[in-house]
Amino acid sequence: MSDLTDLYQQVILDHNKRPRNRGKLPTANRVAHGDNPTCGDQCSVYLRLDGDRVAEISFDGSGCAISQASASLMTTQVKGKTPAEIEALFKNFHHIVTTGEMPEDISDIAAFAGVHTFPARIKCATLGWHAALNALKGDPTTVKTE
Amino acid sequence: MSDLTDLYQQVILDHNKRPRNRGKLPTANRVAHGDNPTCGDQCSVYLRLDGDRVAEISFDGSGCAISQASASLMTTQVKGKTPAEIEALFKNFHHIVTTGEMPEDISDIAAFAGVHTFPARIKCATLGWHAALNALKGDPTTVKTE
Amino acid sequence: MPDWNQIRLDFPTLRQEVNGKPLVYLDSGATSQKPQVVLDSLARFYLKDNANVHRGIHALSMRATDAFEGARARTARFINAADSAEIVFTRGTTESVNLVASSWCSANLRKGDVVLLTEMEHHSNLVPWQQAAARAGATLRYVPVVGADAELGLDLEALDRLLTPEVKLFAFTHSSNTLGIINPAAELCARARKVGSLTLIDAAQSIGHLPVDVQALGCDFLAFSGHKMLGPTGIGVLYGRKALLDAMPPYQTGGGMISSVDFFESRWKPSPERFEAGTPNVADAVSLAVAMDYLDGIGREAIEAHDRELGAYMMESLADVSGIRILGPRAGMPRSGLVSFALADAHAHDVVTFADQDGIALRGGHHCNQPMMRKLGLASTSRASCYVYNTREDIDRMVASLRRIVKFFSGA
Amino acid sequence: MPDWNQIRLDFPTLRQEVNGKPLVYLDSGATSQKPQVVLDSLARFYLKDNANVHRGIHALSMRATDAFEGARARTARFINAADSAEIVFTRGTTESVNLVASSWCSANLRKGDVVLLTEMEHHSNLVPWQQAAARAGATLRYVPVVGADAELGLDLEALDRLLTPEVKLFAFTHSSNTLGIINPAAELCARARKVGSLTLIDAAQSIGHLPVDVQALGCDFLAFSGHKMLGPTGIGVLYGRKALLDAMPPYQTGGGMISSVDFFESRWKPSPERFEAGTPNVADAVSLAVAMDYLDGIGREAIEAHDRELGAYMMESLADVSGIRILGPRAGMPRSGLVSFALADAHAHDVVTFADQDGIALRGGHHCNQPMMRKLGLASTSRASCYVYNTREDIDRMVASLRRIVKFFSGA
Ligand SMILES: Cc1ncc(COP(=O)(O)O)c(C=O)c1O
Ligand SMILES: Cc1ncc(COP(=O)(O)O)c(C=O)c1O
Repeated sequence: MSDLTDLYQQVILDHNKRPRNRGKLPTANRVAHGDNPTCGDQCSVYLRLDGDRVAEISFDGSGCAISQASASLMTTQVKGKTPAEIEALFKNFHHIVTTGEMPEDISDIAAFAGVHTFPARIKCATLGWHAALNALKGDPTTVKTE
Repeated sequence: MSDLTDLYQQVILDHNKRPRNRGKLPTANRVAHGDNPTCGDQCSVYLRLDGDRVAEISFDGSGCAISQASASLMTTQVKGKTPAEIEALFKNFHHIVTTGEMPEDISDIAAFAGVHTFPARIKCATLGWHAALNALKGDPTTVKTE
Repeated sequence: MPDWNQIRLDFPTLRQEVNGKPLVYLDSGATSQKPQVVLDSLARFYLKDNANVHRGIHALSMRATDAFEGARARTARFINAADSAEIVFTRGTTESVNLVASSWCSANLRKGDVVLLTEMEHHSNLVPWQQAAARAGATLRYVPVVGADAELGLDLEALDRLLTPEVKLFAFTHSSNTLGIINPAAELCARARKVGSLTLIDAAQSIGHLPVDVQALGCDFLAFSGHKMLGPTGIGVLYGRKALLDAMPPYQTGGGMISSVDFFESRWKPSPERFEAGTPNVADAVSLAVAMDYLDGIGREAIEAHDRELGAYMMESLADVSGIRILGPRAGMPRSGLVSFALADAHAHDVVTFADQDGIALRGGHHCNQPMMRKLGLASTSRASCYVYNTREDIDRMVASLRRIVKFFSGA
Repeated sequence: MPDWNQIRLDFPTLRQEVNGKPLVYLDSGATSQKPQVVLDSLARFYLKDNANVHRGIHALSMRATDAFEGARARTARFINAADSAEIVFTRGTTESVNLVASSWCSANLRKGDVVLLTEMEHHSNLVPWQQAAARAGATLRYVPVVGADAELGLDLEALDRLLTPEVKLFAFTHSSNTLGIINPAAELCARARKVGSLTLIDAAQSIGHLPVDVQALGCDFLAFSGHKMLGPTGIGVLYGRKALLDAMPPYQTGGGMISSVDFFESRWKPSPERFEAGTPNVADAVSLAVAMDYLDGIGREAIEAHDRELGAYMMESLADVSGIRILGPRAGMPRSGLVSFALADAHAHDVVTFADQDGIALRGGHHCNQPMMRKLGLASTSRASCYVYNTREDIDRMVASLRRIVKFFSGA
């Protein structure tokens, strides 16, 4: 059970239950859709790029607690950042979920460190991030995490 | 070695070396061709049906000692017989090569009794017979023993 | 009555711990575990008889050919085919369906024709027909599933409307891998025959679970996989009526299926060789036959009863799990030993991860039934599927785990 | 230098008597025997990790997926592919060729185009192209073999004439299963590339016998079977360059290869999944990777040298068998460990039956090379083919048996 509580940390359960920035964003000027054909998880990311910063962002979709919480948390992290900063954030996040290593400046995304012992769930954790990155690239096609 | 000398009886070696009725038959009014796609053995049977008797018969082709000797011996047995008699002869022959049981009135075809311990070779032994039966049916298509 | 606790001991794979708990394997709908006799038969083939088949006359090659053709004859007996030549070995159900959708359809399906399917088909008995229909200019029709949870199965009344003379082939699953429904296959075949349509039964989920008799069912084709019926991976079967198979063009071509080859044209052997190009999967075919012996040793009626009993027990035990939505037949209605369900509080993937920590193997996802799941408003479900080695205790452990999951997620 | 006598002990199948004599297995060109580690790996997979792949997240299913994808990565390393996604698991060489002849040709081969083959192709690398060409309205051309016994191999001068811009694909065997010739594959690929033609190498006979590096060879596709390289039956590989595979339409369709399915249309995953519909042959893929480990443990250069040495020794020992006609390279010319021959006095099938009584496994027939055999004026030959477990003693026993056969039949 200890592995499970590592995986489903309070932060994750909370974002899963009470997702932030959920829903379509009427003012979005970028959108991308991601899905995981293996399990049917889906995630759309809507964002408004203002100059070179993400002014607003939201997500939509359905899926497991990991994918939904990760997308929700992602939106809170990404807002106000530049694409380059977001790339760096994702790199950091990807490192956490694949290695379990904590970043130096502990933040909410460290809650995802438990994912690394569940390799099959890594693609759940990265689904929303991939969609966001693709939205930034101005590539409106569906992203897959598989 | 005893199984081998049972298989390759003197009669068979002799018919293989000095096949009877070999070659095309210019006067034939029935012909059929048989082959064994597995090994490439081939046998054409030419015959002249006169009334309801086989007046003349020959065979042609290439293949192993068993198939060539059997076709050769077959021509000597079939000549002068009616289709019904030939069917009966074949039944007898088939029984010998599949069971090894000798017929009551020992004849040359009993030499093929040794084939039954080499089941993969039964189709060699019956190739010429099948072609002959098909020729009698007036069916000029290729027969396969597989 | 077979001693199911004794039978379970025949499956060495089940004697292991997963995450510190004894394994409870409830994923036989995906693939089954193998009894020791099947593993022994694989080893025995390679140790004693391993050789290429058909084209050889040395001792090992003859033994391998006998074993392979013996497996074909055993398979014919297993499904009561009239003739061994009606048994084509394939990689599995998917390849069997593709073979028919490619070969039979290319010779017989024309513009304006219809292929009839059901909404509960597995992608493997659906996508190949989309492709074949597109190639031929034919169209697809679907027999709907009835009920918010598909609990009433196929809409048999709609069948009369759907089964028009344009329908050239009706392909349907015998037993659903998501709903736990067993379709009235003989009736479906009879009704199709009346309008002159051929039938293909996807028996992937039924073949190892209940008696399957192709002559009694009256089907024209039947497809199944070895790995779901205690046999090895990589081997499956297409049954086809001899007259149909012999009239069909080849599927794959190459060694073993030809009667003669020239640089610029070739001729084919009759079925079944016509459809088995290249070196076949000899060892796995031979071991599949051993799985058939093992299943018949238990008795397929007994297995069917065991499945039904475990299915009913699952329905009973799951009924009061909070927020559960179960697909397929309601409690009290007949069903197989397979139940799929959604929980209001936990997504299927979280359920499966959670159960796995308790040593319980479940499956979560769309189960290759995307279109039907979409119709039912679901992206995924969790699924528990039973077989000869499962017991009530396995189900008790699963249900206890599910209750903990619900508590964990709803409490958060 | 590997200790070949020690290696032989790894093959338990060889420790048996046939017709009262210790088995001498000289039929590896048809299929190889398996080392104990491969059999162990099959058993271990079923005992520990057996589950369906890809779609599951319980422990066994993750382990099975890791093992299967690990086998894919191992295969990529074995042939030095740039990317694991370039490895598609199939049933064997025949299916691999059919996949390209069906999928790639349907999208790329047009009326007036040419597929170039060689006269020494196995039916499995010939008939699929006849079918594809007929579908497309394309034509076939053949690189001739030179010499009354094809002893000079392919006519490389004719290549310039044959390799015109109409040639869209050149498919040829790396190592002939009848002639014992090894073709200059890298040169053939380079010359094809110059006229813009893609290349497919049939590596069925070479893959387990010499180093195969797809990047050094410069081929676009490469096909091989597991069962001829110490692996199990039922598994094989298609290598294809990623850009080509990703642009090709699916071959078989169904579960596992889709990205989304609707009732009336579907979308596909990228390669390699796109080409692996249905449950793959997981156990055999995993064991194939173990066979690769075993081969690399010996060293493929060492195996190539061993083959060449046994091939040369056969040529030497057979030279004065009376009435013998040997196909392929003359004594002193390089060749593989495979020799096929015809005896003036005894037909191939009689030779094989006779040798079998001496416990020696040979193959007789057209070796799925009918058109070339016809050109050489032969219906069949006898063939002896060596592998890692064969020794000079095996060849001595075969030659002694052949001398007895000649005596028996010529004396009669
Ligand atoms: C040169 C060659 N190509 C293709 C094949 C076909 O291989 P498989 O029967 O394993 O598909 C073989 C062996 O039979 C072969 O020797
Ligand atoms: C109903 C049904 N049909 C077809 C298939 C496909 O079988 P396979 O993957 O063995 O080809 C499955 C299993 O995955 C199934 O459950």
